[in-house]
Amino acid sequence: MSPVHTSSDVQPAHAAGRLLWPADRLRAKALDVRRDIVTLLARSQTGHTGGPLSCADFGAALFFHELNVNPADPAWPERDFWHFSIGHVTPVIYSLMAERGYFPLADLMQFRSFAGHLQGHPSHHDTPGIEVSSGSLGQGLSVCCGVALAARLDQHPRRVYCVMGDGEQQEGQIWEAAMFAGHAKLDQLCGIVDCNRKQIDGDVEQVMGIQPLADKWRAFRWNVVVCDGHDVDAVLAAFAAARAHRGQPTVILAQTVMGQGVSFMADDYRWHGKPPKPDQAEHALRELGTSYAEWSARLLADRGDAAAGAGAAPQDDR
Amino acid sequence: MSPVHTSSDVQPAHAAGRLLWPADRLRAKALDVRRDIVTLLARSQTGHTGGPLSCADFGAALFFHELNVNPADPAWPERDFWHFSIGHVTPVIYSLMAERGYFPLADLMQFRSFAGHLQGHPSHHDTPGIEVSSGSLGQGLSVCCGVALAARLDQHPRRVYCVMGDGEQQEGQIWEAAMFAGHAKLDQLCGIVDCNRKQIDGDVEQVMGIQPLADKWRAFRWNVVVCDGHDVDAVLAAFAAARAHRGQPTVILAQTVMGQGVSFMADDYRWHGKPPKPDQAEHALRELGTSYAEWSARLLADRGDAAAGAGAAPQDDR
Amino acid sequence: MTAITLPAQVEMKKTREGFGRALVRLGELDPRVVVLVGDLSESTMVNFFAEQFPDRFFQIGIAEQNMTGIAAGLAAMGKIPFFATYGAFASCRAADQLRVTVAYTNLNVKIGGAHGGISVGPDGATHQAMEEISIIRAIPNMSMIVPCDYWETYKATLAAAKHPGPVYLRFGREDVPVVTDEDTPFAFGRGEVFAEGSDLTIVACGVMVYEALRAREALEERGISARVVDLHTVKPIDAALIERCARETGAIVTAEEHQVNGGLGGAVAEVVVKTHPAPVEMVAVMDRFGQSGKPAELMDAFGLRARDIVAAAERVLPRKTARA
Amino acid sequence: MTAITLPAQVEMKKTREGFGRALVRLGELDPRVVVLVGDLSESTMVNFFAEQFPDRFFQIGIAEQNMTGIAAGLAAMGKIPFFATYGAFASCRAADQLRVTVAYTNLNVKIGGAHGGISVGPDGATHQAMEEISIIRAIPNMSMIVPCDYWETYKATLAAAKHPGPVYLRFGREDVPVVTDEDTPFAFGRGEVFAEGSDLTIVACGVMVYEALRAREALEERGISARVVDLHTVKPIDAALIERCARETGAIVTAEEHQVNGGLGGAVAEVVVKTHPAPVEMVAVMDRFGQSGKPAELMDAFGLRARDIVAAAERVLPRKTARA
Ligand SMILES: Cc1ncc(C[n+]2csc(CCOP(=O)(O)OP(=O)(O)O)c2C)c(N)n1
Ligand SMILES: Cc1ncc(C[n+]2csc(CCOP(=O)(O)OP(=O)(O)O)c2C)c(N)n1
Ligand SMILES: [Mg+2]
Ligand SMILES: [Mg+2]
Repeated sequence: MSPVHTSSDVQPAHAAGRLLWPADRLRAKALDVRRDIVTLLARSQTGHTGGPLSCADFGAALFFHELNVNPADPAWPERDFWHFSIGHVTPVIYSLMAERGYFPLADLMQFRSFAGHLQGHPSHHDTPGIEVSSGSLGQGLSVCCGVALAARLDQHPRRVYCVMGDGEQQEGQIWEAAMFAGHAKLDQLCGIVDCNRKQIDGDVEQVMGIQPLADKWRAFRWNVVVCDGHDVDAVLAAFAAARAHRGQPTVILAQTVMGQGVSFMADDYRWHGKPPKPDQAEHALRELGTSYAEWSARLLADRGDAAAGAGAAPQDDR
Repeated sequence: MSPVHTSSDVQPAHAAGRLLWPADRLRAKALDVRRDIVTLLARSQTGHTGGPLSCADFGAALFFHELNVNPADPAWPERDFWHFSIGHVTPVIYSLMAERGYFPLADLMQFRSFAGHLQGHPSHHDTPGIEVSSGSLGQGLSVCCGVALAARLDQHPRRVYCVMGDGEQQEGQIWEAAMFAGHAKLDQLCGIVDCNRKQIDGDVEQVMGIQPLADKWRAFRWNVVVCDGHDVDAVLAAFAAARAHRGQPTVILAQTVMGQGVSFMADDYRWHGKPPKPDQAEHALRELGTSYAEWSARLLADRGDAAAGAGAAPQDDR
Repeated sequence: MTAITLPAQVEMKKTREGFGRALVRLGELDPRVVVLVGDLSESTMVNFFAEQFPDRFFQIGIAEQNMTGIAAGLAAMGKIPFFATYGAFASCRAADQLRVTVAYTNLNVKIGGAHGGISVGPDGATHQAMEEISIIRAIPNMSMIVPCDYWETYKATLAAAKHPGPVYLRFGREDVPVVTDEDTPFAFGRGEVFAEGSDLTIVACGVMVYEALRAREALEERGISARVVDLHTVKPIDAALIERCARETGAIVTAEEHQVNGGLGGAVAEVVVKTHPAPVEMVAVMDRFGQSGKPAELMDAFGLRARDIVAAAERVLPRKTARA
Repeated sequence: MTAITLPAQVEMKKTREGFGRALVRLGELDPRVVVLVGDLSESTMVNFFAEQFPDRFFQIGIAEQNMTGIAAGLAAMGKIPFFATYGAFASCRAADQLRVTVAYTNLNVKIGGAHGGISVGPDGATHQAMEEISIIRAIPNMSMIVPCDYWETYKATLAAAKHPGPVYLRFGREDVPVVTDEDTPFAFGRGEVFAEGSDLTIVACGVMVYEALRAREALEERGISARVVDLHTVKPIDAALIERCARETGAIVTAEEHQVNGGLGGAVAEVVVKTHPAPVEMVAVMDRFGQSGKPAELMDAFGLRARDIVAAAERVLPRKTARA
């Protein structure tokens, strides 16, 4: 193992790719993301609904405040690295990417279709900006350890963010990676666990209890921050704490609710893997302050001519 | 998951197969086991030395006091289940089995040979009494969870013992099994970790730190007992505590020294996987109060006509 | 030989449902049968068993390695455990556990691998298991069955429980044509001739058996007589039947919803070159990953249709005469 | 065609040492090359690299799944990671990680799988990896090389670094005859004809190339002319060469220290039946687990010697004429 450099030894990031949006704008973006999720699922009639909705708020905070990226140049050398180990939440991943400008919003309407480039699970081969494919649970944190290790080797200040699921914590590979990152003191690495308390077969604590989860991560030598995953102020504070912490990786245990934002989906595990039927989607979108007609039109209107929402170039929107 | 019965609900074991030896006899047996290990390795000139020597004392306590087994009938329905997840420590496993009467001591002299039935790693196909093969690290605790689950299903009081290594704690499957056993409250299950602080490439804490290990097991909902793995009184107390504990599985973190018992092997990771050369073996056996000539003769003399050392039948030696 | 003739309207049903129903039957027949699942109760349809026999049903969560080992421990204690997850994870995520703990010990563990093949559809490549045959064939002591429809899956599941030792069962995700019925003969390890023919033999497994029967009809119209073999058991392989087909028809087309390397086509090729060398064309996934799409779209795009079998037949026949 | 003639006294050397030495060379040539190991530094001989380039050497401990994923992350950032462990764990313990994270993403990860084959010896079955070829062949985007000796392993390791995408390298444990030298041509993906012959072709990989050359000598004495092909790259396979050998010599014997199902023999059989059907006999491990013993004892007992290749040649020749 190479001698340990903590990120304190290296230069601060060239952060031109961070949007640093304030909480109110993030809340508005998170609402758009939820509208995107429901709309694209209503269109595809296949895919996961519950997890994507629980990731929407901290996801917006990650993409529109925290991450230093350049959607116009996904391989921008200065970029931070982000990875969803829970590949099944593609609706929120693709929405965040499109809203951030990686590709046109209109592409969301081809989710999971043979024609489109948005696969059911993230595919590096198909989608610009997806750096490593995922979909088999438990593998992503190891990938992020490798990325953080490369950054340390190159004395690069890049930060590395890995989104995991709470059911996913049952995979042993997560704990192999946790042990490695704690041992190697990878403080450029930040894990985020979407603690929505549900998985496919029901309540996580009934299926296979993962509690006490904070004790587990601490016992694997991580810095642990617990926060309300739907309160963007709390999420921003958690990100700041992670960024400031030296000598240990940080895991943010984001307390969320599966299906958050739609009354009849909230906290119901049966929404893990099914899309809303057209009438359910209409109902959901009404709760989210729009309609399928309106929102699908907004998505289809963006064919990439102008960068969508928050723009592509790093300097944009500072 | 079936409704949880803890072993307190079921009848106490028919314990005719427990030897319940006192500490002094166990210490004497542990010495014999060390002599066996060095002698059979001197003969085979292939195999692992360090780990087997660190397991000798708690191994003797397990086989000659704690376990309810019938070597004459390895499938005895009342038996406890024991399993070495660290399959590479076959020298101590086979010595304990032979000394306990599973097969003649003379067989030890054919360790790892094409002709004999004692494979380099435990093989159910080849060796009577080996119930499940091992040799790929990290898999054994899952097997023992299955055995404990079967016992609960059958309302059988069988106790289940799984010996693990400290380097082996780096395998994620260990933590999958730990999570399951804690969740299912498998209190018939007892794990024993040979904490000899070494693995192939050196110190465990340098290769891939597993500490704080007790905190990890506690965070996975296990009862944790830490003891000196070379002090048989302490080991017996730990076994008693595990047996008495209800509602949780227990793990015994046995603090040991790799190569314990031989001055020039003790605490040296380079003895993990190599056998002693003839002169080294002679030197080691002298330290252990015998010689290769004397001890190999003792082993070869036992061809199974009479049951060796502590006998085969459950009633024997009470 | 069991002649199968397809009606115009074929009933559609999921193979995995045959698995789920058979498990319930086994639960009634044998108290030793227990079922484990890795957070996929409905997808693998073990929920039927869970409802009937909650005490003998074990939820393991998302931990396929552990599930494999727990099944091994249950088997070591005399149970007959069936564990279920997606084939991608049953075959790959726990391959070492299958090899060492299950197969080397030769424990009586049964594996239900759902969602095999490109027809898994919109989930995409990660969830389209197409390597299981190659992996399981390589591991000693393992057996493997790839049933063609609901009824064959039902029978294969019962047969797996009877067969001592580890058995891997592969299912698809979609409704597929029911080409057999409750009385169609099924024997572990024995291929079934579903249609006689003299010009070539189509050896298929899984849903491709239906495509093979359709291909046979199309070939018949062109005056080509194709024999159709349902080779449900891919390991141990029915070498005698394959040799006979190679000898009697002189050409073979294999059809599988699986990677071309080391799968059914490879298994047949191995038998053919060792017994009666004959030209073989393979209809399979050509060593590429899958993608999202509708199952039907993907079966078309990946060349797994009756017409692809017909095309392969037309490629193989001239090669045959060239050698005659 | 590179004629290889064996001296009476052949130098003996470990293939894995060629890997270890080549890694050091790569370390000098390319700063992107990094090495990972799972608590097996000496067995895999990556300790040479560790001593020279401690900053680019990563000890992962006993966690093969994690090691595979970490290598993937390093590759995603432009490094050229080589990770090393025993083949049993490189191929089986992390098969799902290889499939999804490494192969599906098509990352530039190189895998060093040591201790392949029955000649691993006294450690016994669990440590004798004999399924890797079948598993790796089934996974799209993967390449695999099974070098025959020290020098070929050295060259294969350098070639793997040059080849974009995931490459699996398989080594043995023991000293094996050095049949090539520093100048023997080696090209990724291309089989080498090591000896011309007209009656049959022996296609071999790994240590079996040496046994094939010895078998050729024995056959020559009996007036049989055997061509010997070193098929070091088992994926992608050199189909053109195999077809040519099938056509020109009309019979093939394959030789591998690996399970017979889906390995080198299977790969060759697949090419043969698709191109030029010819009789093939396979010298391999016959779908059984290994056991403890001296490497030489086991090579004898499992039928992996020159004499076994000779016997296979004598079985295949009459089958050839029978079809002529
Ligand atoms: C290795 C593996 N096993 C099983 C699956 C099937 N699967 C997909 S999502 C999921 C549940 C994940 O639970 P969680 O991490 O809590 O995500 P959430 O349901 O909250 O979205 C499962 C079992 C998989 N994708 N990968
Ligand atoms: C899955 C797996 N990876 C690697 C190995 C090779 N190996 C055998 S023993 C060992 C070290 C084990 O360390 P520890 O558990 O501390 O046992 P000890 O060295 O103390 O005997 C390793 C890496 C293995 N047998 N299985
Ligand atoms: Mg969840
Ligand atoms: Mg140790």
